[in-house]
Amino acid sequence: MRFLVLALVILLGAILVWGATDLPQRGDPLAPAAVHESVAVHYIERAYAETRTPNMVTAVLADYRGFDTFGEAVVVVAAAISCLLILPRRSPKAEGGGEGSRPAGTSAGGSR
Amino acid sequence: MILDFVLGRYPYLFIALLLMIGVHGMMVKRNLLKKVIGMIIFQTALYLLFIQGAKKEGASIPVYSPELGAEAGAYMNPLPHVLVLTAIVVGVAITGVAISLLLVIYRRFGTLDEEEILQKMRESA
Amino acid sequence: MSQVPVLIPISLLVSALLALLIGLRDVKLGHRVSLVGASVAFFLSVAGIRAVAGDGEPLRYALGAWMPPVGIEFVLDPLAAYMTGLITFMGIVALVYAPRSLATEAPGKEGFTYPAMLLLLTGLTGISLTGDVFNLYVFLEISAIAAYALLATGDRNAPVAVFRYLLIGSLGGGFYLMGVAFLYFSAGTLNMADLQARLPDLVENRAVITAAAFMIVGLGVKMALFPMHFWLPDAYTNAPSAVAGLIAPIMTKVSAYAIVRFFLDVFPPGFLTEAVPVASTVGWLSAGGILFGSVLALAQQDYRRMLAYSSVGQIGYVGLGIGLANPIGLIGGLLHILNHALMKGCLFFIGGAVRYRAGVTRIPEMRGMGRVMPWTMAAFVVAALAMIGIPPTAGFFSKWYLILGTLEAGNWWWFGVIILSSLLTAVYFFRTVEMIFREPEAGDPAARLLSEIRAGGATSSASHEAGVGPGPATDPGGEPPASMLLPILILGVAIVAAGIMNVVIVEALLERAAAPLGG
Amino acid sequence: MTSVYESLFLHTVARAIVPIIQVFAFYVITHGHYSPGGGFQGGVMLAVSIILLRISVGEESFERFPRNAGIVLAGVGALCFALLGLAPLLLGGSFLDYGREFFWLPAPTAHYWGIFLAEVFIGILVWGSLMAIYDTLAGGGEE
Repeated sequence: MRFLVLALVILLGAILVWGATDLPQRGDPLAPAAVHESVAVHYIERAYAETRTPNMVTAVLADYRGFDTFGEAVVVVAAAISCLLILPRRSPKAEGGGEGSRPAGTSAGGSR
Repeated sequence: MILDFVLGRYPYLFIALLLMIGVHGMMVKRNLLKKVIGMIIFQTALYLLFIQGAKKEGASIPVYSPELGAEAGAYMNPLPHVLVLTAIVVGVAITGVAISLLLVIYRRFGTLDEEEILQKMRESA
Repeated sequence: MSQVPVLIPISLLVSALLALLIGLRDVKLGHRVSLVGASVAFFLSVAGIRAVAGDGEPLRYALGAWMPPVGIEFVLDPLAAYMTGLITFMGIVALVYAPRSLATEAPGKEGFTYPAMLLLLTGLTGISLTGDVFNLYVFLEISAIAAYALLATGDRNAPVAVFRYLLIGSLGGGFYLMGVAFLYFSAGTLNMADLQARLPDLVENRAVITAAAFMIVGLGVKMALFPMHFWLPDAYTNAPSAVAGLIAPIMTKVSAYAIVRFFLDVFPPGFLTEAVPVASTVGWLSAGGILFGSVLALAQQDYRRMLAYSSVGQIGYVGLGIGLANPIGLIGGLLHILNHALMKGCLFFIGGAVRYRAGVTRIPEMRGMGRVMPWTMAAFVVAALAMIGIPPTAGFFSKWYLILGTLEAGNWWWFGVIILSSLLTAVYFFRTVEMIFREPEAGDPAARLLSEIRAGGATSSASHEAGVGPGPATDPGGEPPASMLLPILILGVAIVAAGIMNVVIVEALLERAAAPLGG
Repeated sequence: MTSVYESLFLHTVARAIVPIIQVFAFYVITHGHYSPGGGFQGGVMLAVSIILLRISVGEESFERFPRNAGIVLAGVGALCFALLGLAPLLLGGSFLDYGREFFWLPAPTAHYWGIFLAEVFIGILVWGSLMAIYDTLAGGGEE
């Protein structure tokens, strides 16, 4: 079983390297991603003009592709809800405002 | 051919290596926490894959500065950085949920070793 | 009207957040808020369907007022409208069903279950609507995280099954993301329409071929395509019935829809059939999955595990539709998304009703339940007939289109697989139907319930199985409470209605979607 | 689960550091425009400051930041972000269209403030979510 997994994983790596042979060279200024006039070039040339934000990454992150970041925010809230759902919490009602109903005594090293 | 490949596309070798380590760790390790660590390595390989494509020869960081002006060749491509930020947040969220699951599993079965857990599940079924 | 595409996911999200905050104080009010949110989203989806059905132009919506490919766009075309309508409908039905069922199966967690359900719907509608490959990954992960949480609230073994699902799911998501990276670095854009314009002259590019392979594998994992399906049975078996009734019908289908979206709208027409033999591999794997799922379902004693394995089989039909790569076959696969969603939702809810009333999930222990809850089991018969594919139920028509597709493609092997699996499905469903309507013997839970009905006309709900908490007060008759029975009956009627109206659905929504394949 | 050390040294140092971390976190959130930073990194720092309090001080930290406050903060932050996105719809723009939303400002400045608000809401949201996750992980309910 372990050998099969190893072989599968090496095959995966080989496919990735095989595919990478047609990707642009490292740092190539004429790479497709760098010269695409209405995506990367638009962000670089127009970000400051359109949003007055020097940091282009923030401009793209919050404005051009703001919906991605909105989706991210939903992902973070979904993760918070998941943890609350997975872990057995003391139900909110039983605990009141959450003043920590743990034993009040601050005995040394009173870890739970 | 090999030399030009290595010189021009060495990042992909490291990415493939990281990927292999991560996936192998996820599949083979018996301790569930080690599987999560394998998953984190796998995700790191993905971040590296995105970031390495942003570099442009002789371009500065994608923060506008009046001297360089708004000229495409002067700055790196900002888009991969944005995608990596999103991917990192998603990765953190998934790791958070995975560790909560591990906590519940540890409390219920007293162990994080996959074989023992399967054994206990079979007994109680 | 032009705001509809974005308002569908956002109305679900806002109601999820409101239900979350309100749910901290008053869970019942939180449930009502989530119901309102799901209904608003369903109403918007129906409006969207009416806007684009027939020959209406797809609604393109640029987010942040940035025209694509600079910004992200939503595309509400007939196929997306069909999916959002189905997702929001199943969402409402599951939300109506959830409260009483969760009270016995996952007590104390309702306050967070409703927001998680709505977030799942937000993610799935987002996937259906988005026209941006990276945005699709974000929504894929939203629905995945919500699904992990929902499935983990089930029985004792649920967290272990969900942990395995999480590992494999995040591996699948990672593969999809690698595909996005390869596509971006070779084409320079993330917008689907822009990709479709740029990919034809990149067909020989190895990076694009690898990107297609990684994406299909990633989405195949999320779709539980045959060799990558082993996370599904345990995850669905240990889940609460209300959650399984929401996730099983639509979650894997949306990943299949994403593959179809890539098939039709991103990669050049011949690319996924000749250059990269994706269609035939998906087809053959699905054929294997259909047989595997049907055979395994036959061998199960636990009702929910039987349904889970049958889900693996049924998603194979959708995969077969993709594999056939001709208009008729694809229409059959897409129609099966709707049909199977209705059937599987109904069956899981029925399982929940039996568990609510008698606390049992193994088929032998369900002997004679047909006499205890006649209406519920009538819906079971309708769903069983639909699963087998007997007219006029919906199941028949999607299989019929698929069979026409195999004939047109001249693929006798897949034709045989469809027929054989229908027979296998007939066997394991008739066996269950016969078990349910047989006279209950002395020791059966059904016998106890029947005697209670005859004696006091009221039965206490199930409380002996460890996983099932103390059911609420007794309620009249053997049927599950109205809030559980109504969704079951609605789905039963919908199965027949979808069958009768399948021609309308196909002509209005699916025909134009599959047209590019014909060309 | 959270072990509370009763050492005076830890208390005083924690009390001294936490405000500094929070001020720096606000700086990171608000300076996403000029330097690498933004809502996510700032939100994490805010959460870290409260977690430092939880670990070092324990009981009193619950008065300042009760157990339920995390998920409430996350929900409120996400709702504000959703409303920020929905506001332009009322004025005829599309979702998250900052130009239409602050119509009284010239377009670039409107987008500038739109991004600023988005970063602030993300900061609150990430702060609340991470606190909610930490409180449930470390809060520990019995099994």
